[in-house]
Amino acid sequence: MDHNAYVPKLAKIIEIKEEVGGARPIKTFRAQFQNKNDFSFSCGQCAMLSVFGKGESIFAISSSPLIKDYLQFNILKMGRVTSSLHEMQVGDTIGIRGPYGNGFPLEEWKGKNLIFIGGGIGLAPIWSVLNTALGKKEEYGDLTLIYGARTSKDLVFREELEEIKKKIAVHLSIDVEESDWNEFVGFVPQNVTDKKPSPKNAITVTCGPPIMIKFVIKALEDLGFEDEQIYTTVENKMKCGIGKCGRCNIGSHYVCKDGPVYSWAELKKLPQEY
Amino acid sequence: MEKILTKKSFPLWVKELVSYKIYAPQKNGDLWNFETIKKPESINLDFPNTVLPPKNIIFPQREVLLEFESSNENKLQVKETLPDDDPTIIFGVRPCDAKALTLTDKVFSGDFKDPYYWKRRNSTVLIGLACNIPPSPNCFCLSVGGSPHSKEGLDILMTDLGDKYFVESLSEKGSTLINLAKPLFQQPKAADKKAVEKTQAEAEKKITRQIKDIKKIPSILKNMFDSPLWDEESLSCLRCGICTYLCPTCHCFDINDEVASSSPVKGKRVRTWDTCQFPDFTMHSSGHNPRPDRASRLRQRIFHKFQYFVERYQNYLCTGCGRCISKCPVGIDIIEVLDKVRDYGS
Amino acid sequence: MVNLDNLKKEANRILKEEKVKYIIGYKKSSNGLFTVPAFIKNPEEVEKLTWDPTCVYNLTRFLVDEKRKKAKEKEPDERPVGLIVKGCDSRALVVLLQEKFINRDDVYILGVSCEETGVLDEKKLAKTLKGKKVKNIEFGKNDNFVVTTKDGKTEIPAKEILAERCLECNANFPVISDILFGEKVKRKSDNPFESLEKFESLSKEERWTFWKEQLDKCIRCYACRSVCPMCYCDECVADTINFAVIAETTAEEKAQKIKWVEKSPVTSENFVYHLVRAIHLAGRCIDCGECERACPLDIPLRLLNKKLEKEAKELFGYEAGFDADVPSLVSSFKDEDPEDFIR
Amino acid sequence: MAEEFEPKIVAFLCKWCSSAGSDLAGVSRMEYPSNVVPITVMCSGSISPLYIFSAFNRGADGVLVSGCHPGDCHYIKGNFYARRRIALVKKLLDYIGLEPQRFQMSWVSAAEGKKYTQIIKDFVKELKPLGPQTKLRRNL
Repeated sequence: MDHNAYVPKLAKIIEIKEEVGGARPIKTFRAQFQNKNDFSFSCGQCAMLSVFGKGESIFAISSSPLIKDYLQFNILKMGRVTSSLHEMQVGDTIGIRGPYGNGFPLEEWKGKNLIFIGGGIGLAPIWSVLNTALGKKEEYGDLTLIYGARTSKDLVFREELEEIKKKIAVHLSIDVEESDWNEFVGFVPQNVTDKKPSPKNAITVTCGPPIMIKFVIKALEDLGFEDEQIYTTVENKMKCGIGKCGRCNIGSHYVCKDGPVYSWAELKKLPQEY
Repeated sequence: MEKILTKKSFPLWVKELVSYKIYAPQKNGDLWNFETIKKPESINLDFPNTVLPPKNIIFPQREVLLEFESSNENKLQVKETLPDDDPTIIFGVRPCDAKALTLTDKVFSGDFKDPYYWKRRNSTVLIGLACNIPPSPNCFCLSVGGSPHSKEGLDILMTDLGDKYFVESLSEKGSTLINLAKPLFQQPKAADKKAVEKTQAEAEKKITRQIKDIKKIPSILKNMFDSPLWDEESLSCLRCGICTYLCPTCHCFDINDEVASSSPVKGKRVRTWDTCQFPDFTMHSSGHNPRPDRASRLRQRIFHKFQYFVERYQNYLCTGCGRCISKCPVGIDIIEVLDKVRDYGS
Repeated sequence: MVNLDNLKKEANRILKEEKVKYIIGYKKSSNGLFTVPAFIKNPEEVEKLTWDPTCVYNLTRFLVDEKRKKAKEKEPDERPVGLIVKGCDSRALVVLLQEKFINRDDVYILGVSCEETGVLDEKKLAKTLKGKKVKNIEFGKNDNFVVTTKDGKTEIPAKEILAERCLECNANFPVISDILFGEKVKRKSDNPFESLEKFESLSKEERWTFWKEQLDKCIRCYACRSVCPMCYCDECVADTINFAVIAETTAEEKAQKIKWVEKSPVTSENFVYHLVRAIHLAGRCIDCGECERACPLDIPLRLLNKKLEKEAKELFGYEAGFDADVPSLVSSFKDEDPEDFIR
Repeated sequence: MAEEFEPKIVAFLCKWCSSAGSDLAGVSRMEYPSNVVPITVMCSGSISPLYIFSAFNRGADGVLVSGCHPGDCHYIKGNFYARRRIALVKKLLDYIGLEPQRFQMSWVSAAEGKKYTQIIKDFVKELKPLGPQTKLRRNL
């Protein structure tokens, strides 16, 4: 009998960190499989997390595949499943199935300059690919991160960002002026326009709210980026994660299986229904 | 293998099959539906279309995927709950409904084989009944690559020849069933074969509804995503689930946890049918809905059947059973909609 | 008799004079005998309008869509919608007015009287004709329907093929309209609760067996609530997620939504759904019978609603859909309401 | 011998009268069966029929709705609305074939601890011969 894709593997939460508080809280979870870890994934892939009794939701894996000890997820409290995840403690059991989706074609990007553009919780899928590229920094050109959130309190990975700043160019932004903020003030697309990354030998990865993605793409196009140089991730409501339940489709694509990573060249051809 | 079985012998054959779980169309009030059969003589194959296709035998509306239970020490256990694979026979499967299973087969195969679906599917023998008279005035199987005597997906096809059935075995599973009662079956005569041919040719003529130039539809649709047609055609849509729940090819589902006790947690993870016609189908937890209105949902139904599925699996996701037309409470007619699509293209 | 030409004339006038946004009426379906809802926007399309015994739909239901659509528009067209209503449909309209779901100015009512007949029951017709294909069907004289088949015209007494609810209807002309077509003739129905009383005489266990068998058939396609003009709640107890989500809705609010009914179509869940629907329609259901007609599995849903209609009348002297200015059944009481059941 | 069936009763009690009445029964150490799961609500008029169906759905053998006597409602007329609504629910449940004894309504004032205990005693007595309520119970 083939493996039953609907049955999750059990995992233990080994670390919880509060990234963002307030009305739209974000926590980072690290989970370790109870049994042997044969979960191998690539950057940009997703996993379906179970809170037994509440249900399942799909999340981008934000840790790098180079890390084998645990899987990391950044979770914004949004509904039933995420609220119960936010109530969980270290040691609690969740279910994980996956990995699902296509992931970023990182292999193809070797030798190129990588520009990561994120907004809010959208840093999660970027985090995996950014850290993987950082781990093999010599294989890539310049790495740049442009990241913003509503306020400085809404930025995730603040401590880690300080670390990363030492290694690569990081341009942060917040939407509205704050007293001790020294970096860019404005929306992420404006920051992109302001920093003018060069399209030469570059690939960009943009993740964030749909409206931000839309304007970042416009900003990149204005800077001379080709559609093939622009990558993004799409999210839609998912239940099965394996291309059967029928709700996450964009055209004939199932985002859970054929996505969530798309180049703008590919995504442009699909119906705008996400 | 081709055989003749007299109608008198038919219940005797069914009697030989008692070790199987047997489904056949049964009448309840004015409606026919597939139900399990206790007595061989209670099978009546003189029935119009069943309201529900037999898909719910293979892909039930509710399927328990797994059970979970946490002990007092907060130790959680998860148990996979695969269905029984009791050998099952479905009598009286209409060719369109059998063909539909060959389409859902594609969905539930692939990289992630669906064990629940396949366990039932593999243990079920489909015995079809050719439609000598279209079971519904809205039948249009001929337009979507089927026919009233299509063998696709069937293990046996029976054709009613008045006082006897012409029985064709189409698979090993089918032959096994015939061999269980060999003496009851006779060799067909040349006249029988002629009669079958005649009946089938006549049956095809009786199908009056059709989608003209269907081959053009997928490519026309491709350029029609933003057409105002979808607003127009969905004006009377009620956003109910009839068209999809009664469809033999629709297969979308939901997964939810049903909880018997929340502390310690105990419950089941359950798969139930779902439909693109319900507004919550695609609604994100944030409230964002990529398909926010009836127009986008009608469009999804049409596109999935005549564009997306064609692109993905090279088949229409429709077998022309006509249920969605006959049962739509406001008379939305998929043939009419496609007629307008075609007009739009020309 | 309703003069269709006059109806078309009026429809033409209100569209030409731009008095209404559009008209919701009936037209022949392109594939056959029965009518379908029609949304007429231009005077040129008025010719499509029809009125015959197959006009079963309660078009008042579409005001719910209209209201939702209008709420989303930035600069909504404030003109009314022209709406063709039968007696029962007009009572639905009265309930919507009574509940302030719509305003009187939102709708221009073109009333049609069923006079002494009503609309037919498709299933009864098919049985009566034993499978013969119908070419045309119209109202005749003396309470007859004139049915044309390939064998020519035959007159069938309306009684034989009328929808059950029409047989039990005692207000078969619009109670409210801006213009009325046809006469205000009252149909004589001996007992508006005839079908119900037959059922009530069964024993408790027989009733349970009956309802269990019926509701077990339910596949939760929600056609009953979708077709119902009174089922306009933004979010139904049967829905598993929140619909009324706005940017300010907190995660807790969403997480705490109670799952009153599981999606699984099993006895216990089907009963909660149908019981809640029945009780929520108490004093609101006007017996248009659309839920029962729409049900693909022939669940006799009218019997549930009719029961509460009868109790409302007998216990509280309340009838739905006749007066938009009285308080509704469950938002009012009388000192002398029965309390013999209370301990 | 098998243990005697002990029915489970869900009692929706209004805060101002019936719940106070049950408290009085408690503090006065009146004896009455322990079959009740009391749920205090602000007013009998605030009890949605959905709560009642849901209680049966989650396994109640009997459901009691209890409020202030007519004229005594803290919110003036909440119990009058309840009286109408509950009458309809009672008719409906009876109609679909649920044993009518399983659903009761009572008026119990804050001073009527005794009456409350009597109502519960009677309710339990009536429910026992009926056995468990399985018709509407969820068994997923």
